[in-house]
Amino acid sequence: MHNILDDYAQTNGLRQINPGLKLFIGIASILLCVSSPGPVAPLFVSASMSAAILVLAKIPVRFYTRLLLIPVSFAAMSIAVILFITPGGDVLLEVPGLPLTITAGGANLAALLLARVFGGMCSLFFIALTTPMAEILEILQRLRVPAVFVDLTMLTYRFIFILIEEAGQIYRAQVMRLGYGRFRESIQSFGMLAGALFLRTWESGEALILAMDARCYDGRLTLPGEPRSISATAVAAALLYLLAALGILLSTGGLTLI
Amino acid sequence: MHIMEGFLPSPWWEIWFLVSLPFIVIGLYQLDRLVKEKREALPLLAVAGAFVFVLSSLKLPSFNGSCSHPTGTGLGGILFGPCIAAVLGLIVLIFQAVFLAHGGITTLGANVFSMGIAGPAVAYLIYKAGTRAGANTYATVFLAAALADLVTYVVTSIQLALAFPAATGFFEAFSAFAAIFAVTQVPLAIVEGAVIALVFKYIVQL
Amino acid sequence: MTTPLLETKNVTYAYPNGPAALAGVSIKIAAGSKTALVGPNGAGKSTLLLMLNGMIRPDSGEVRFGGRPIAYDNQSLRELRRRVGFVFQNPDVQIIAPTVEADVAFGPVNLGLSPDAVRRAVRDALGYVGLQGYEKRPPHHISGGEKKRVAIAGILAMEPAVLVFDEPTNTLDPASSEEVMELLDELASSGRTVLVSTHDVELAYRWADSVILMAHGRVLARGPPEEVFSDHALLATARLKPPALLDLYNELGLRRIIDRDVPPKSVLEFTDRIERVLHGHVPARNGTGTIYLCNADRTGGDEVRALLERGEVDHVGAMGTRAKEFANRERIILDYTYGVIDKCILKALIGENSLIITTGGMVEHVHRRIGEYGAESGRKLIVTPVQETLTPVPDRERIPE
Amino acid sequence: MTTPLLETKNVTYAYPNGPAALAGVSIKIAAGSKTALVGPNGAGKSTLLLMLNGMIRPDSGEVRFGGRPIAYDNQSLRELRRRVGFVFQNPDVQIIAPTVEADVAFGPVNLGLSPDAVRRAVRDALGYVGLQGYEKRPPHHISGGEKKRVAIAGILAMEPAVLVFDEPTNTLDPASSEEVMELLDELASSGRTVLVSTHDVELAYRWADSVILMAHGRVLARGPPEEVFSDHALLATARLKPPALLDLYNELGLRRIIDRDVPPKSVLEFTDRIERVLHGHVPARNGTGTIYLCNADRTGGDEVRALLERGEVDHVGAMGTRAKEFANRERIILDYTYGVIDKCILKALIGENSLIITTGGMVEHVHRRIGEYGAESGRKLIVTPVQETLTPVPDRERIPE
Repeated sequence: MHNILDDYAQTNGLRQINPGLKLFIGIASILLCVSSPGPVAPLFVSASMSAAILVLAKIPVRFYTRLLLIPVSFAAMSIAVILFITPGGDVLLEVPGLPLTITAGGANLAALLLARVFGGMCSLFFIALTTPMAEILEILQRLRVPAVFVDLTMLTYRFIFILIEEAGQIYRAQVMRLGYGRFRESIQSFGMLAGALFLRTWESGEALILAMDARCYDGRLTLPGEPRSISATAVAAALLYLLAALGILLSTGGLTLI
Repeated sequence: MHIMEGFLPSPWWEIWFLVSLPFIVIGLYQLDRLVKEKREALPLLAVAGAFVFVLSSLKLPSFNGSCSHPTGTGLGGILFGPCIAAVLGLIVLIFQAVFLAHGGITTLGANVFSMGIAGPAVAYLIYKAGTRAGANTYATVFLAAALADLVTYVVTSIQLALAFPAATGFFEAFSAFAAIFAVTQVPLAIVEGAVIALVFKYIVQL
Repeated sequence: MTTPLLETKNVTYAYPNGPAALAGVSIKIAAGSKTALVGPNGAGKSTLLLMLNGMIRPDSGEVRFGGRPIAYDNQSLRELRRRVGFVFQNPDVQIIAPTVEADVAFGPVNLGLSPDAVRRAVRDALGYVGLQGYEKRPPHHISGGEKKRVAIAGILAMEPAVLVFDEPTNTLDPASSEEVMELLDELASSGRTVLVSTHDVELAYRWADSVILMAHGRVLARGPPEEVFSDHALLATARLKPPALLDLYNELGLRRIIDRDVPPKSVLEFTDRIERVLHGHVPARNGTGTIYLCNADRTGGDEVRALLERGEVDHVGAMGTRAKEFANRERIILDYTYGVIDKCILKALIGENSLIITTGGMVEHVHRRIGEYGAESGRKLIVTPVQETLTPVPDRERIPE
Repeated sequence: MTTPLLETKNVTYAYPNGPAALAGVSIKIAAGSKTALVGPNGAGKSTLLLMLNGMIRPDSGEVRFGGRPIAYDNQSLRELRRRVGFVFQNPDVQIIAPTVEADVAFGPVNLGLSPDAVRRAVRDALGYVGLQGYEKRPPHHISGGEKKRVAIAGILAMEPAVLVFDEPTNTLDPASSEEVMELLDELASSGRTVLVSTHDVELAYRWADSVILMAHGRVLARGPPEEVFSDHALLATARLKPPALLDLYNELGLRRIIDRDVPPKSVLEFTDRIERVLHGHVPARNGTGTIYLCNADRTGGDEVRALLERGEVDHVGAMGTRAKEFANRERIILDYTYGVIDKCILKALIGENSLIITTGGMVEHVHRRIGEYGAESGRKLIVTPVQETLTPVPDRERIPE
């Protein structure tokens, strides 16, 4: 809850780089990872994205390592399933007494997926940690995404932070009065928190209507988009990097673990 | 239950985008009309979206992360209709991906379908059925919330099984995914049902 | 020196992705003291307070309670939080149960008290803050000042030894602020340790017996309020203003109009000081008025009404929530609801009679304050207790509105 | 009498399932005035303010703007709200957009201005409140005082004729409060009509030229602050406290120590009054200090730095956000950031030199204030403008942090 990536995006070392370029690099990297037939290219992407995040964007190492653990729990479970159910190739391991076998095909697929998830997540982190949401919205607006969608996302953004602050305070107040002690009380406390938050949400909504009306709301919520300069070196570096990744993808496509 | 970035291979992530797209398009169309008619709908939907996001980012007791938005957006579904709820789900999922690293961009289509469309639809149907049958409100809410959660994870399991079928076919893969997620998801669904029922009770009391 | 009840030793803290909030802070809170932590917004006051009951763990340094460093396992933290109660700045985040009663019960229930004990704790706490009859009300339908009192009751119900208040009067209007500060005085006079954070220098000046001045995550000064607040340069560093009376006093001192020794804390003291400058001494006056003093716990309404009907009283003031309730119940119209003692002394000095209604330990406090004033100023003030009924009046239920 | 700019005639209002919030209120706000609506929480202040730009429609009675009753169709309401800007008490309620810049642009965009005009309006408004360089910041990353200024900029960008502030300094610390009040002074001195609601009597006493006292949905009194706030009975009805200086003044008057005529508004005036009582007149002093006055819009940093380096200035104060920014940019350490003129006069009287940095219309204001003081007190005060550079300094960009 205290790890909203956007907070880091506001102050990171790549803050001044054109947001469109950052978004382009991130999404292109993701697509490269998802379509890579072998694990090497995604691993290259995750290494270079992590390097960019840590060295260029100057995100604290401790924070970034904790971040990397988020996908692990999902990946561990799902990849375990794939490891056991995927057929093909030699049997590598049999669990005695259980109908569970790991085949070379399963191992290869699991390794590939793991690489893709890490490559994809690192690219996603790159976008999230270097590009503030407001700038992403600005790009969506320029790409002619329906205005009602951008407006709704924009208003949601603002209220996420207001409600998170409130939720955090309510939670703290409950803990100070010894809430969340045993399991039953935890559920009870959490229910109260959610209920109070709902009520607060409703009040915020009504206050928001009032505030918008007071400022002559006429159905327009545009961001003041100005054409941003884009440095030729940055574009060249980005293209070079993506070409390198593509090259690795093509040359190592057939490569498997086993 | 978010599918992580990079997990769904082609063509499955594209397929799920195509499946979710009509709901989103219709939702956007309806939303546009609604906002033009009633300007106050926009701020209310925005705070509802923020609420769902914040609730899902809080740690449920003894579990790490929850996915309360099937029910959260289900609530949106009751108020504004299922397609608008899908748009709300999409927005929440984008924020979860970019703010919390839950989910991803290519998997957005699949996640929107399981959490923004299937889950809320179930919550919506059970709630409607329950109130029509005159069942106990809290029981109905509990059931709607818990089942919406379960449906979400069943759909996720289907999505994964389709993408990664086992040697003996889709059903074996599905049961494998469903079984392993059940360990975490069934208790979560029950807790979530209980919490949402409590919230409902709380709101009614006020 | 005795061990302070609460103590921090060189604590530091930085929020994730933020600059240092506390850069080495050491404070000591003596048992039974009334301490104000004063500083501008962003000085680190709230962070420091949250450390005192273990909500925030310092990056370095330690927090001690009762002389022992606090432990951060669950059991110790629960024990600590029961002893060190924390009242939030915004009651809306603290009061979240659907009724006042359910909210005050939240702490006691979590303590695992029996249903009977919970009920008793709730009744006592609501009685203390003067909110009997509010049990079934939903908290969002009561006024800001009442919400604050519910929040305080919710903490009192856990019977903490230390009460920590974060900006207790923020957003309250002057009368509600005074009521809350009076409640804090009552709590302190009943032996609890009270710690308040505030950026309101006037409030700290009048209320606290010890002040800790903070800015930029550091302690700038500590000591008695009149000392700390006389240092204008220090206050300017902390982006605070000196209290108006103290400022005037210091200016008069700079122009050598009055001698600078002990600065006056109230309009009453200030008036005397200026009078002394003018006449060389405080002139004796003939016919000072009488101050009647009534203990609402021990006196029936009849005695007070009789006194008022005789027309001997020009002004009536009540101190403390129970006293105000008593006045309300007996339909006595109050002229003063805050700063009561000083106002009644001022009236006595110009020959008018007044009645102070109060309760419990505050009775003693009134005697002491008036006695001290008399001794200092050399004026004779007459305090006449209103006749007490022989049998103590049983606790009466508040008439539900 | 000229037509008041804004006027309510016997308006009443009750919230759904609530008691009457306004029970017949008639007020008049003259163009260009600085009016404070004073009363306790729940007096109906906010309700009344919300009526002035049509956010609430009275149950009966009418609201007039520029002499004409306001209409409640959409088009008229938008027009009215553009002219009567409303700054909410809690900036979190008012700030809508994900960046400071986008938020300030909200009003202008909805007014249908061209992109260029929007950009200009945003730049000017942010410059006015001293927040250049904050354009891209998200609102949840700035301090409370800064949020308030963003909220004000969002309204200023629509160029309203009247600015209505609901509790402008609530929850702000003293320095931020002073900054906001100074901003309000600047706005008023540039010809805008400013109306604030507050329960802070001290603030209203010093700031307003006209006060409307409200309680229980009614107007209790209106007039100049020193008159309204001298009536203790009235203030007690409204559950308010008199301002500390006024209270002291009235007590001294009651004891016949000083004559009661025009009450002093500041420590400076009060000191003079007491001096006059003591000596029969304000004593002439030798060697009063010089007050240097610098217009930050017209003076370069070099001239100011040269002056400071010559060691002729003992104290430096800055008035207004742009002046403070100038000082910040030139790395000039400020001794005074609020109540600057009075403090510098006080210093001049004890023979010390000071420098006031300010901008725009405030320069004139400083001259006037010091001139008035000199005329009233019979003391000669020397104001020396700091040499202006011949060509005006172009608007400089704030150095990004």
